[in-house]
Amino acid sequence: MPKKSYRKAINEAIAQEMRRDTTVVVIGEDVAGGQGGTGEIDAYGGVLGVTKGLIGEFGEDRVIDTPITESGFIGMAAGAACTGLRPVVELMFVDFIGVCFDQIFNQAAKFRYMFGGKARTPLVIRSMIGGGLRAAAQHSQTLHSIFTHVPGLKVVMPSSPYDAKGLLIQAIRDDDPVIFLEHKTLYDIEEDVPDGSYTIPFGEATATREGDDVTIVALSAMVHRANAVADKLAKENISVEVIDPRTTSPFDEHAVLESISRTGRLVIVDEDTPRCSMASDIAALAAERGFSSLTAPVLRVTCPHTPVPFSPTLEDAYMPSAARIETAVRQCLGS
Amino acid sequence: MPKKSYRKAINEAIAQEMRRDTTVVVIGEDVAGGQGGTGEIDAYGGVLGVTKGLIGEFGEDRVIDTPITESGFIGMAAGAACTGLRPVVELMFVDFIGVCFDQIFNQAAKFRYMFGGKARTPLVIRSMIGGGLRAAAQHSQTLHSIFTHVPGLKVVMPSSPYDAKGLLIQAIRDDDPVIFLEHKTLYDIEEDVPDGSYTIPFGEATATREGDDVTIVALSAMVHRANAVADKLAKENISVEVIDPRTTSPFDEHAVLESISRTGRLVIVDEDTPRCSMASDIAALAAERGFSSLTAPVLRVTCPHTPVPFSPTLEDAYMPSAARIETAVRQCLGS
Amino acid sequence: MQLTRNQLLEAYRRMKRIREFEERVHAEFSRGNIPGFCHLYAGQEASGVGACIHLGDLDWIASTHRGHGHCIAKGCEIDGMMSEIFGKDRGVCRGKGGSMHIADLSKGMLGANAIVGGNPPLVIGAALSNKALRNGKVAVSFTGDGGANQGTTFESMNLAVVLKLPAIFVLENNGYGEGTGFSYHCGAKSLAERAAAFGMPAVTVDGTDFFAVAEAMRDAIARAQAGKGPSAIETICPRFYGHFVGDPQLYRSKAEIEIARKNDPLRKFRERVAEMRIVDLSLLDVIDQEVAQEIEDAVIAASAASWPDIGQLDTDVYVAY
Amino acid sequence: MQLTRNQLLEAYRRMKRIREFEERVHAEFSRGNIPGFCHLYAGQEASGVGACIHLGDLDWIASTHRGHGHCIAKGCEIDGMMSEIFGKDRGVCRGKGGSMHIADLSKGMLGANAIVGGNPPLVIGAALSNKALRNGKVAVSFTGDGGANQGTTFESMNLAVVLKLPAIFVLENNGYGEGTGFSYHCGAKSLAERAAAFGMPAVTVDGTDFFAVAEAMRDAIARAQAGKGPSAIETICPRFYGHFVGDPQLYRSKAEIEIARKNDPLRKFRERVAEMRIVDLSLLDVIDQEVAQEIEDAVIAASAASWPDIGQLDTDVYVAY
Ligand SMILES: Cc1ncc(C[n+]2csc(CCOP(=O)(O)OP(=O)(O)O)c2C)c(N)n1
Ligand SMILES: Cc1ncc(C[n+]2csc(CCOP(=O)(O)OP(=O)(O)O)c2C)c(N)n1
Ligand SMILES: [Mg+2]
Ligand SMILES: [Mg+2]
Repeated sequence: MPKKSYRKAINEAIAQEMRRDTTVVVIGEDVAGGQGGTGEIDAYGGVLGVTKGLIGEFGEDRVIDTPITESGFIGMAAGAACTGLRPVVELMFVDFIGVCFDQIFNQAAKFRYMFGGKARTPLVIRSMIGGGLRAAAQHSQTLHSIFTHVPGLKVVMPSSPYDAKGLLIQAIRDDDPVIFLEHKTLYDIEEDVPDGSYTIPFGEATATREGDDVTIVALSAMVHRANAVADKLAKENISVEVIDPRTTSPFDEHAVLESISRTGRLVIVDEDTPRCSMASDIAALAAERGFSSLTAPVLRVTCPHTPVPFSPTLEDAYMPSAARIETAVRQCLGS
Repeated sequence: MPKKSYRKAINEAIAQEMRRDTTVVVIGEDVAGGQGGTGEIDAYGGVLGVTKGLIGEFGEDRVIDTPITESGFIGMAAGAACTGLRPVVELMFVDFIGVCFDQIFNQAAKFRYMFGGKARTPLVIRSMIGGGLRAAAQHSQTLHSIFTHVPGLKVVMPSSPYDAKGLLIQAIRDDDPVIFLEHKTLYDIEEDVPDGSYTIPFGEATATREGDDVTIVALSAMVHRANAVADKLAKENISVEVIDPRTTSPFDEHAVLESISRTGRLVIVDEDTPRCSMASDIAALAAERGFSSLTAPVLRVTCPHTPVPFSPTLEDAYMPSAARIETAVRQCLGS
Repeated sequence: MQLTRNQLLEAYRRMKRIREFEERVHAEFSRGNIPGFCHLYAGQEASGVGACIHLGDLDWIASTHRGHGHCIAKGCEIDGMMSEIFGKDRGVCRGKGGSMHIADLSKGMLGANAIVGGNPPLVIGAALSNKALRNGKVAVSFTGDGGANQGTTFESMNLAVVLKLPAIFVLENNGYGEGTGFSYHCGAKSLAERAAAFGMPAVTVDGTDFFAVAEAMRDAIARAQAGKGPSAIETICPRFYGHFVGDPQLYRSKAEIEIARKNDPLRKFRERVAEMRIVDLSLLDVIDQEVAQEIEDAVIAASAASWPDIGQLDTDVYVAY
Repeated sequence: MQLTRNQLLEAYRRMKRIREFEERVHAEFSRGNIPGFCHLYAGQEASGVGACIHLGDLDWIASTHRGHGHCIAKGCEIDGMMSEIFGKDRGVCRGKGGSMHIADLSKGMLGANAIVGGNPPLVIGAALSNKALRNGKVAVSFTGDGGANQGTTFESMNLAVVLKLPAIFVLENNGYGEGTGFSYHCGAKSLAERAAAFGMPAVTVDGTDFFAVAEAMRDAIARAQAGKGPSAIETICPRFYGHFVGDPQLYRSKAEIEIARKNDPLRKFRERVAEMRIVDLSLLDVIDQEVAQEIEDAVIAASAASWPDIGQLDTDVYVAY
């Protein structure tokens, strides 16, 4: 199977769906780039090149560059979604939800319920999350807990190119609003990704490592750090299971409960601030419905309750590190 | 001591601080009302009359009506806060954060950190929360978990007139941005409230009922439902402790951990949707740092993962009821 | 302008329906039969009906918190609307939405909206769909003078011009946003002048004159269908009642309210058609009786109807989860 | 217009500082000495310095992601700025903010802002403070042509007019929002025309001409101080570099970039003062050398400086928690 990057897998998923279904359109700031300029069209193809080439194949009626006006175009995508199109709209950095949140959480997410089941809103909002690029407080957040909190939204956080393609195709075919969160440090990782189109259902976790001593639930980029820790500890015969939920809403509760029923120990790794986070949400699930399985405190490895700092030394300390994950695992093993 | 309503207590807190400190200003939509009309000024005094009379005493330079433009005037209040004023700005219904969230969570909340400690933002954002008025999906939410998630914000949820006055005076004197959430069903409840000014520190929970069998942590309007359940079960010699954290950020972790160290059982009552909620947050605290105390699963009594329905029968079923709270308490008692 | 006799009769029927509907909602609300908040459209009928008279089910509109009139103008069934406002299971939104969220997509009605400034982005989205589907249909946003100051409205105007969308912004200026007057809350001379600066044709018309609104709409629709993009129409149309049912209206004078009521759009319509001698007024009297009966039937059905079953609390959140 | 000889020398010093600072940041970034993203202001110096020349430390400004120039124009220390951009503990924000969040409130600089359209509401807040404190000071928002389409900018303009705030909107039109051109992203003829429709005086000036900007600013300040409210000034000022350091700029032609560089605001300034015969050009050459040295010193200090201590990760979140 051909190796493809996370970026390429996402681009391919969109292109294949656009070929399959003419109602799929791409909307966002510089998703092509160059409109109104003296140079080339498709000058960017998205700031990080994820949508590059789409305008060439599908034209400017289906790859629509917008002014910098997120409430306007995210809301436009939501309105288009319940009137005949299947927009894949890009919110460049997730940190920008502040200027368009109403159109997402009060409008798109609630139409179906408020209208008594009469609306369908097949909308995909793609957005970049996460730290690591020294992009500072307003360009490095994850904010997935906020979307997960909102009924009516589905939230997807692929950690690998293979999952990214399958989950995005699923998202585009899905009839509900889907928040698709791409971690900006993953775009260049590569793995085998089929050329053909395939879907991965929402709400199905995957175990990236299997083990019996401790369960780690990790999200998005954190899955890779958790895997590294699992591999390291395996050499000491500490058997760590790593679960990647892949979607936080719907969330695969069964997979987590089943794993802790075997391990009795849970560590959650979440690149987010701790309060009212996914880390808390998963810990609460364990304390409520997995309580009888638990043999040790549920430990959360998260970012601190602070904005994301700019300076590299501070940002590195901000992110959940392999070292902190390992410490947590050892702690709940009582070693 | 004179009996005062929650509404009156809030009005009095603002008026007393405005007398004490000329930099305190009130900003919002129809906080007076009547500007540009052919009738009276102070026609509303806030849609529910909470700021009534302030413009009469302090004039329109300090009680500022705005157009319907929340990003504009909430951001204006944030900018004024770090340049010499202490604004008390009203976001009429908390459901409207969607149109102004950036100015709250990326701007006001992050100034101090991004600027290396050089900014102070003494801002109070007052807002109405909660269900019960049949106001439907866009006028009945609580959303306190979203604010609590954000580093740099403080979040206050008074459940009584006495607390409302003391916490609001504290909020106005506080040098950090404070989200002050008033539950719309509490405005008319009355209790003894001193005429003089007093403050209640943030991060200090209060026990509204004391007991040894089960700990209930309840927020805002839910405190009253929890108290009712505690009183009912007391007749059966089931001793329930009810803890009202009063502020969710900072949060009095010690009070909860201390209580469950005695009871071993925890029920959390939170008028909010369940995912990544305060209910989850408190349960996670117990599972992590109170684990050794726990003798039963931590139970959460929340709203379902749905928008708030309009129809009275559905909204009543949506809210955490005394019956559901009682069932949860009995369940963790194994009875 | 080319309105057929039947269109005029239908226009009158819808204006009358709105008036009677709102008067009855006012009464039922005051009797405690309607939960929540209601914002009445009485006095503004000519704006909504004038704007919708040229539209069909495939044209889209979206409304505000003051949505009853727009729904009726667009052809929604008042039976389902009344039951919805009562919170009953047979309501058009099964009782889940209520007055501020009435919607009927099968009639091209994208919903009332309880967020001021909430609908313009959605409407340009509907316009984008129409443009993509090349169906020659338009999308209309109803926005109040207060909502016209909201950033979402401005962003949508610019975006509609940039993408040449078949969108029409009907800016209903009733002089107040809640209790705050236009002369205070808006720094521009008029909503039309400000909209024009965004790069679209914009006019101000008498929103109590059905014919003036309908004519302005015809031009806006023609422009949209020609692929030239959006237009804005500011309609001056004071409301008869307060901001919400129960509003003491301390912010406006009795005199002002009287003037508004003198400018009754239904009376004006009758006078105008009488002059034009196209329809016999007795036909309008018949419509009056028919409408009164419809409303009565809708209220009886709503009152008798059952509440939603608790089992519906967690349905309709997702198509599939 | 009444600019003293010393003001002119200071204006040149600040423009030169900006130019040299940005050229050096470009070089250091390319060498890998600067983390994150940097957006350079080179080519737009006359806009920022012209706007700030009449301002003191008690007047407020707030900036965008392209903030270095505005900071320097307002008088911030380049030493602390350079260290901040390097991410060092001695940076003006202790390394916590970086290029997109440089702020120095003691100099009346409310911060760069990484949210497009983020600053206008904050700026009118600073204007509200000045109005309340009756100190005769103003507050200035720098907003790009892209940011001028953001709802927050429109809302702030209307609010400033409504409340008659001493605010000034400097709309820096460099022709692009990232890689999207003005003729595409803005439906209005000009930013000034659209701003005027909000009810304030608005002019378009050559943003590469320091004198034109300074003169427009003088009028805007006078109006603000007279309690008449805000003004808008659109400054046309193409950037020399790409949107961010490393941008291949495929969206604009080589020819266009050359024209921009031909219109070098510093060269224009030198020519103009030469004509005016107020300052001897040799004085400007001295400034050039002084500035070069300042920058060199700032980079040496920044390079040598230590990183923030990990202990600072969770400080400065709250005044007290
Ligand atoms: C974002 C938002 N802000 C404030 C409100 C509260 N509110 C409801 S209606 C209204 C006034 C709207 O005025 P206008 O747009 O002129 O419409 P009208 O009521 O006059 O029809 C306000 C402030 C809201 N629902 N949403
Ligand atoms: C709300 C928001 N949307 C998008 C971005 C990404 N972004 C950063 S700068 C920029 C272009 C801004 O253009 P303009 O306002 O003209 O300023 P210029 O870069 O030309 O100085 C964009 C789209 C952002 N930072 N914030
Ligand atoms: Mg109005
Ligand atoms: Mg620009």
